[in-house]
Parts: sequence; structure tokens; C-alpha cells
Amino acid sequence: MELIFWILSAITVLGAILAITLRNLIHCVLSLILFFLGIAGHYFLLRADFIAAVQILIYIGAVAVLMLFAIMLTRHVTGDEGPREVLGGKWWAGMGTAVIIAGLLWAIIRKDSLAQTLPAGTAATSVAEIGKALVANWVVPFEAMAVLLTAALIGAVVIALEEVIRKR
Amino acid sequence: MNIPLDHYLMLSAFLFAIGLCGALARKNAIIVLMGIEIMFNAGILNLIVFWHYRYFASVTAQMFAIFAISIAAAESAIGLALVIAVYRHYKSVTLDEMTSLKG
Amino acid sequence: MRSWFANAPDSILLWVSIAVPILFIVSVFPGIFAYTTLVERKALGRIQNRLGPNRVGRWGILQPIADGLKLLTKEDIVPRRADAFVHFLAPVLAVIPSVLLFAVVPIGLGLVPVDLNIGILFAFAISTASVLALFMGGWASRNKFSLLGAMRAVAQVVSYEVPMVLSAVAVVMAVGSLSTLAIAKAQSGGFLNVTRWFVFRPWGLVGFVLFTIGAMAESARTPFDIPEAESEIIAGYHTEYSGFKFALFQLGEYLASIAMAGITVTMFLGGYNGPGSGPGIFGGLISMFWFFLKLACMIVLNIWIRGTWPRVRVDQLMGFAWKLLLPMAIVNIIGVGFWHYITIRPLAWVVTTLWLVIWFMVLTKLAATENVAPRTYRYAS
Amino acid sequence: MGFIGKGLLEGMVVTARNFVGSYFDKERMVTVQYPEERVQVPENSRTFPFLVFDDDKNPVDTMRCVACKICEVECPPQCIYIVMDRDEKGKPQQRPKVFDIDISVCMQCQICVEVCPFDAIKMDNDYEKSQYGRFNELVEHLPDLLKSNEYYNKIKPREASGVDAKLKADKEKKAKKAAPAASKPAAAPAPKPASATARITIPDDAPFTPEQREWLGKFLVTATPAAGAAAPAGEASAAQLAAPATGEAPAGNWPWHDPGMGIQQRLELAKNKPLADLLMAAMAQTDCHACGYDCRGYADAIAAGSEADLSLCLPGEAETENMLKKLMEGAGK
Repeated sequence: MELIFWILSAITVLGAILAITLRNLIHCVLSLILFFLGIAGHYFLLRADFIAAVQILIYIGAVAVLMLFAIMLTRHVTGDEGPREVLGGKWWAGMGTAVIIAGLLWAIIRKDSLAQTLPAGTAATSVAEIGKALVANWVVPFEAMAVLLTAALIGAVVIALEEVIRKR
Repeated sequence: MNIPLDHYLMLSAFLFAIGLCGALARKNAIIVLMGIEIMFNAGILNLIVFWHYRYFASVTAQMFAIFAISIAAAESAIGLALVIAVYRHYKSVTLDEMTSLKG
Repeated sequence: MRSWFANAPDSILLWVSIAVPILFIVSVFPGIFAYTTLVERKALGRIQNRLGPNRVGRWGILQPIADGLKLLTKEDIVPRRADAFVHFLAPVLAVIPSVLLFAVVPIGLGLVPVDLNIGILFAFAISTASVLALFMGGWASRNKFSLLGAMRAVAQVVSYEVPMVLSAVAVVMAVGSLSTLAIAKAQSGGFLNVTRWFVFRPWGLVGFVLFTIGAMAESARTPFDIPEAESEIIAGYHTEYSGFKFALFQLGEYLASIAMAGITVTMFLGGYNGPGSGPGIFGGLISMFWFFLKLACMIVLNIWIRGTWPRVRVDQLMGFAWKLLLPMAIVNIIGVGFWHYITIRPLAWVVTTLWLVIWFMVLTKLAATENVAPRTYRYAS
Repeated sequence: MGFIGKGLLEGMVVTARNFVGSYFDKERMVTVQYPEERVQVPENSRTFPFLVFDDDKNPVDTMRCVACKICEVECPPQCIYIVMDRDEKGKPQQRPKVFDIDISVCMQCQICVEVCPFDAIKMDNDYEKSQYGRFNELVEHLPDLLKSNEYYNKIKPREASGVDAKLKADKEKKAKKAAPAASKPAAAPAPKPASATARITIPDDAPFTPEQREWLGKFLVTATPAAGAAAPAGEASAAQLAAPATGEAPAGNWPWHDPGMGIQQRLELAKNKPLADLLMAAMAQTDCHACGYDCRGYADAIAAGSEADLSLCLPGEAETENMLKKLMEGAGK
């Protein structure tokens, strides 16, 4: 189990780092997919099967594909950035912020008594429970989410179609 | 499972830092969006980790995770639509070049 | 034997229980793939009044082996401008999701490699991921036709995923579980273990048709094979692949198709249920027989359709998915609701059937009234 | 009642019928399993030429080819190479020593068959000529080319029976002619082959300049060899042609020495030349040595009186023989 954790963590971190440092945009998205896969693996390891499947379905199946489409629609097909922009002038600002946050979180983790190995539950939450919760206790946010997604869908279509409408 | 909780927390902090770094330092709008997604995922990972170690009987954390993922998906859809619209206008997705509002 | 198993240490039992299903999947289904290609070529030949392969062995029985050897020994060509790493990775990634799909397909009574409680969702998640391999292959080839094929593949899979998942939701609602084993179990009983198959319900029949169409589009089988339409874009995303990489693409495509057929069988055609299937070794073997028989029927249906129907046009493809399949799938979900809440069976039959038929007629009418105008040329005028 | 997908289902019925039918109805299957089964090629199909011989026991002696080299000259892509056989003394035998056809060059035009006066070369219909090499392997030599008359009868029964009948008639006529041994002046021309076309003549009122007319005549004669061969020899007035010689043509400068021309044209070119030249022009110009001389030698021998037999020119057939007789009569000998 520990071995799997370390492998997955390595994959996740590698994917994340490559995603923001590579020059080629398509390579960035492919690394991001690697990152998403690593996260999904962590969810499986944490016995959140449903969340893992949702992660793959939404992030890899939808978000990553959407990004690929966006790149295809905005760049010439090779996705090469060219030499001028990899990590631009803001490199040091970003780096500084990231280091500060990482250090801060690390300190918090050290201070708290979180380092103990806690006995966790064994039975995974069944999908039926999640479904029941969604339409019982959580029905209002669920519906709100439905509205939000519909609005996002229509909004995305309208924004992307704007030019065409104006032309007519 | 004998992995300490703080391992996971450090992992997600690290991922969050990477995402933030990408969102701040890169000029390409799509990569900035990707950095934001990485930060989202680090947060959701934290939710699931705490659920697993502390509140295993409850489904609340999973609900939060589902909603967060949905919002992330909606956000990236809108964000990418905006990127495409901006690209149509400026013929570029480099954020530094969008300076029309600068005096 | 039994005592040896009982006395064996737990770790060994664990590894054996992991290894056996993996070995089964890795050995049996590629074999089915190999002979599916042979059967497909023979059947397509017969449909066109030809003989099909008959040279390698009697009835061409060794043809798949000859094909494999040929593809293995062919030169592996990588275009000079290609993105070598992604180009190499794509065919490998094309196979992995297809093999993973079999993890949730129950091939007999209680015989499923992993009984995930999110089984169907897992299958959809994995099958969506397979499109990335096609995209990587098409993009890394640095070829216009490859890229066009890849983009077509992505657009098609994303579009057809939606009605496919929604038609599966109907089944999930009726069963109350995402587990494939539970879905198969819910279809047992009745007369000869047959009458409770979901395909013999009005919503199940509609769901079956929708799901089959979606599965065909998902695995880019013939009426929906525009990602590799040779009359338009050579071979689509695998234009620049040769030798064993090409074989891997084919393997992935066929395995996905077979796995999708297996999931269709599990969800609508009663899975492993059939006359004589039941507990015990004998009943289990019979259940396996029924599963593989139904799987073969689905594969034959695929081949038959491939030999008959013309390829859809790109614009028709999208219109069909979004204007007909998607609303029909949503209507079907409401139909399941009727079925569930109307407890008088004959009344439920009448109401559900009427609901579905009326909506089908309305939707086809709407889909058909698209105004036909003279074509306008944007660039060529 | 129509619904969406009805046509598709009907299509599936059609393919299912095809599928099942292909197992029960042999008529449906169009595939020919090539190495085991072969398509019966049509009788008039042709691939590459071969040489006909008459007797199975002695192919070399009974082959019809006399090495006259007409085909070698006529062959448009020049894929035929012939060397005449000679005995130890250098006397020409009437058969080829070497007869090569490069089938990688041959364009299967059948001109060699049409020009052959001996029916010695015919078109085969064997299409399995694959070889492992591109050069020497594709050159067919004499042993490969020789095939029996029975084979010819087998692959092209109608054509071969016609040829056999014609050869038999020729033989009988020759025997008949040899029996009375009397020279009949202006004998009827040889029976025309079935394929002979009518001679094309240029009308006198056709709008041509003399040069064009001359060229056209040449062209027509060469383009329709059968017409040239069948032209009645009596048309040209022999007496008029055999005008007294004014000068000796330089040796080897014989513009009519071209087997592609028709006899009329050759005689035109040799007009007002000495008798030997006229005689030579009447011959087939192939230097085939069927007579024992080359064309020049034969003409000189006749003119000098050392050779009395006027029927030795085989490629020229009856037309040359008749013309020679006419010329000799015109010269008063």
C-alpha cells in the first residue's frame, strides 16, 4: 500500500510539474491528464471509488478534451509555444509565492498531531448512499448545481459563438 | 492503510503550490487555467483525505467533492470559451498582450 | 485440491485470485479479437459474395497468426517531424483502457474480475479515456489527415458518450445499483431465465438500441467510423502507423468493441442468464456458455451492420447524437420512472410503450424537418 | 408504414440474404481460386508470340520459320532477334539458329503474325510468364518459343483450322503446278487470305500534291501489308518498266531495299534501272536466303541467266514470282 502511495504521488507531482513547465501546450495537457490519473488513483486508494470514477469521467473525459479543443482552436496544430515564452518574467514572483505557501502548509502539518496513523473505516461508501444523500439532504445544492451547469453550458456556447452572431 | 495523514496533506500542499506557481508565472491563458485546475484538485484531494481518516461514516465530504468537481468542470468550460473568444479578438492567448484597458 | 487451497497462506491466495482473472482477460479476449477479425473478413466476404480468407490453413483458420507475424515483422516507420514519444505512447495507451474495461464484465454467474460497486460508471470513465490515445496518435503524427481523424474521433466520442451514459442510467435506475453483477442478477428468474431480460421491456428495448448505437460510435465501428474514413482522410489517426503499432491500435479498437458488447449483454440481454444457468459448477459453466453466446451474437451483429450500412456524414453524425439519441435517452429515463411507479404491470406496459412511441415519432419528425437549403460555399465561391 | 431506420433494416435483410445465399448458390460466387482454377481465356486473347512447328518428333526441322526476318524488321519495339542457321560450308539453312523475343519489350501488337508469310509465328495466350529476374530471364529463346501445331489448334481452334486449310491448299497448288511444269503467264494471284482487306487506292481527283500523293501511297502500302501483298501484279506494265538501262546504280544504293514497302512502290523506285535492279525490287527484300542467295545475288543470277527458277523467293510469295516472270518476258528472255 505504501509503495502504491509513493508511486502515485510521484506520478501526480511529476504530472503537475510537467504540466506547468513544458513548452508545448499539447504536452502540457497530456501531463495534466497524467496528474488527473494520479489523483484518481489516490481516490481509489482512499476507497472513494465513486469520486475516482467521476474524476476520470469529468476531468479526463471532459475537461482535458475541452482543453485540447481549445488549444486546437487557438494555436497552430503543433501547439509549440516558440522560444519566447516558457516561464516568463513572472517566474520569480510565482516561485516565491509557491515556496511561501508550501512552507506554510508544511509548518502547519508539522505542528498539528496529524502524523499519527489512524484506523480508518473498511467498508467503502456505497453508491446508493451517495445517491440517497444527493436527493435527500443535499437536494438544494444538487439542483443549484444543475442550474449552474446549465447556465455554464449556455454561457460557454454563447461566448464561443459571439463572433458569428455579431456577423449576421 | 498505514500511510500517515500528513503525507497526504503535504502532497496536496505541494500540488497546490505547483498549481499556484503555474497560474501566476505562465503567460498562456490555457496554462493558467490548467494551474487553477491543479489547485482545485489539490483541494478536493484534501477533502477526500480528511473524509477517509476522520469522517468515514459520513457522506458529506464526498458531496463536497462532487460539487467541487462539477464547479471545476463548469469553470473550465466557461474559461476555455472565454479563451476562445479572446483569441478571436486579439489573435493571441498570451495574457500580457491584453492591455487594451491600460491607460 | 480444496484442502491445499484452504491451507495455503493468505498472501498466496490473494496473488492467485489477482493473477487468475488477469491471465484470463489477457489470454482469452485477445484470442477472441484475433478470431473476430477472421470471422469479420469471412462474413464481409460472404455478404459481398466473395470467399474471404481461405489460404492459411483450412478455412483460413491460421490467418490471424499470419497477420500477426506479418505485422510484427513489418518495418516500424516514424515520421521525421513526428513527436516521437507521444507517437510511441499512443498505441500503447489505446490498448490499456480496452483491457481495463473487461475488469467489470461478468462472464458467468458470479464470475467477474472485480465486482466494483461503481462498475458501469468505471466502464464509462475508462472508455472515455480511450479517446485520448486516438488524439495523441493523430496529433503526434504531424499529418493533416491524422489530426483531422483525431479531432473527429474526439468530437464523436464526446458526443455519443452522453446518450450512451443516459441510456445506461435507465438500467441503473431499474436495478438500483451500478454493479454489473447486480445488474445481471436482476435479470435472472422468470420463464427459462429469459423473460426478465431488460431487452424485453419497452424502456429496455429503447435503451438497448441507444446503447448499441452509442457503443458502436464509441469504438468507431463502421457506420460511425468517420475518424478513419479512408475515402476522406486516408486512415485517420493511424495513417502514420505501421507494423505492430498499427496492430495495437486495431487491438485496442476491437477489444473496446468486444468489451462494449459484453457490457451491452450484461445490461440488456440478461448477462449470463439463460436456460439452465444457476449456481453450482454445472450451472456456472452453462452461464458462461450463455454469456459467450450472446457476446458472439453482438459481435456478429456488429459485423453484419458493418457489412450493410454506409458511413454517416460528419454533420449527420453530430445531429443524430444530439437531436435524436440524447432526447430519446432522457425520455427513456422518464419511461423507467413510469415503469417503476405504476405497479399494475399491464398498465405499466401500455403507458411506457405509448410514452416512448409517441416521443419517438415526435423526435424523428423534428429531426427530419431540418430545412434543406442550397449549399453555400464559404471559401470556394 | 415508414419510420426512421426502415431502409437500414431492409439493407440488413439484403446482406443477410447475400450471406446465406453465398453458401447455397454457387452461381453467386464470382471468385476464381486462381492457382487451382483458371478462367477460360477467350480464343482471340493474346499474350506473346510463339513459333509453330508441325511434327512433334522433330520440332527443329519441321518448324515453319525460314528465318526470313520480316518479323524482325517489322516489329515496332524491335524485340525480335534472328540469326539464320548455316551449315559447315556456310550455306544458309532455311531455319533460324537463334530466335529471341524479349517479352519485356514486346507490346503484343501481333504485327509479326500479320506479316509472316509462312504462318510460322502466332500469338500465344499463356499469361503466366512471371520470372524472378528482370533481364535475361524475360528473353525467350528458340526452345521456349517452339510450340506444336497441335498446341496452336488447342488454344485457338478456329484460327488454326483456317491456317491449316490455307497451308494445305497452297501445298496442293504447288504440287499441281510442279506436275505440269508449264509456266502460265500472269497466273491468278494466290488465294487471298480471309483477312485480306481491299486495296486502298487514292482517287485521281483527290486534292493532293504529288509529294503528298507519293507519301500517302507509301503509307497506305505499309499500313496495310495485306493490301500490298494482294495487289494484282499485272497492274504495272512490265514492258514499260523494263526500259533500257541508262546507268549502273552504285552497289548497295538500292532505295527499294526495304521490306516494309509494297511491291508496286519498290518497282516505282527501281523504274528505269537495269533489269537486275528491277528484278531485285520485285523481291521481298528480306535477304532471307531462302533461295540460296541474298536478294541482290538472286536478282543478278536471274539476270545473268544462271538461275532459271523464278519461284524461289518465299517471302515474296506468288506476287514476286509473277512479277519476275513478267519482267523476264518484258525483257524478252
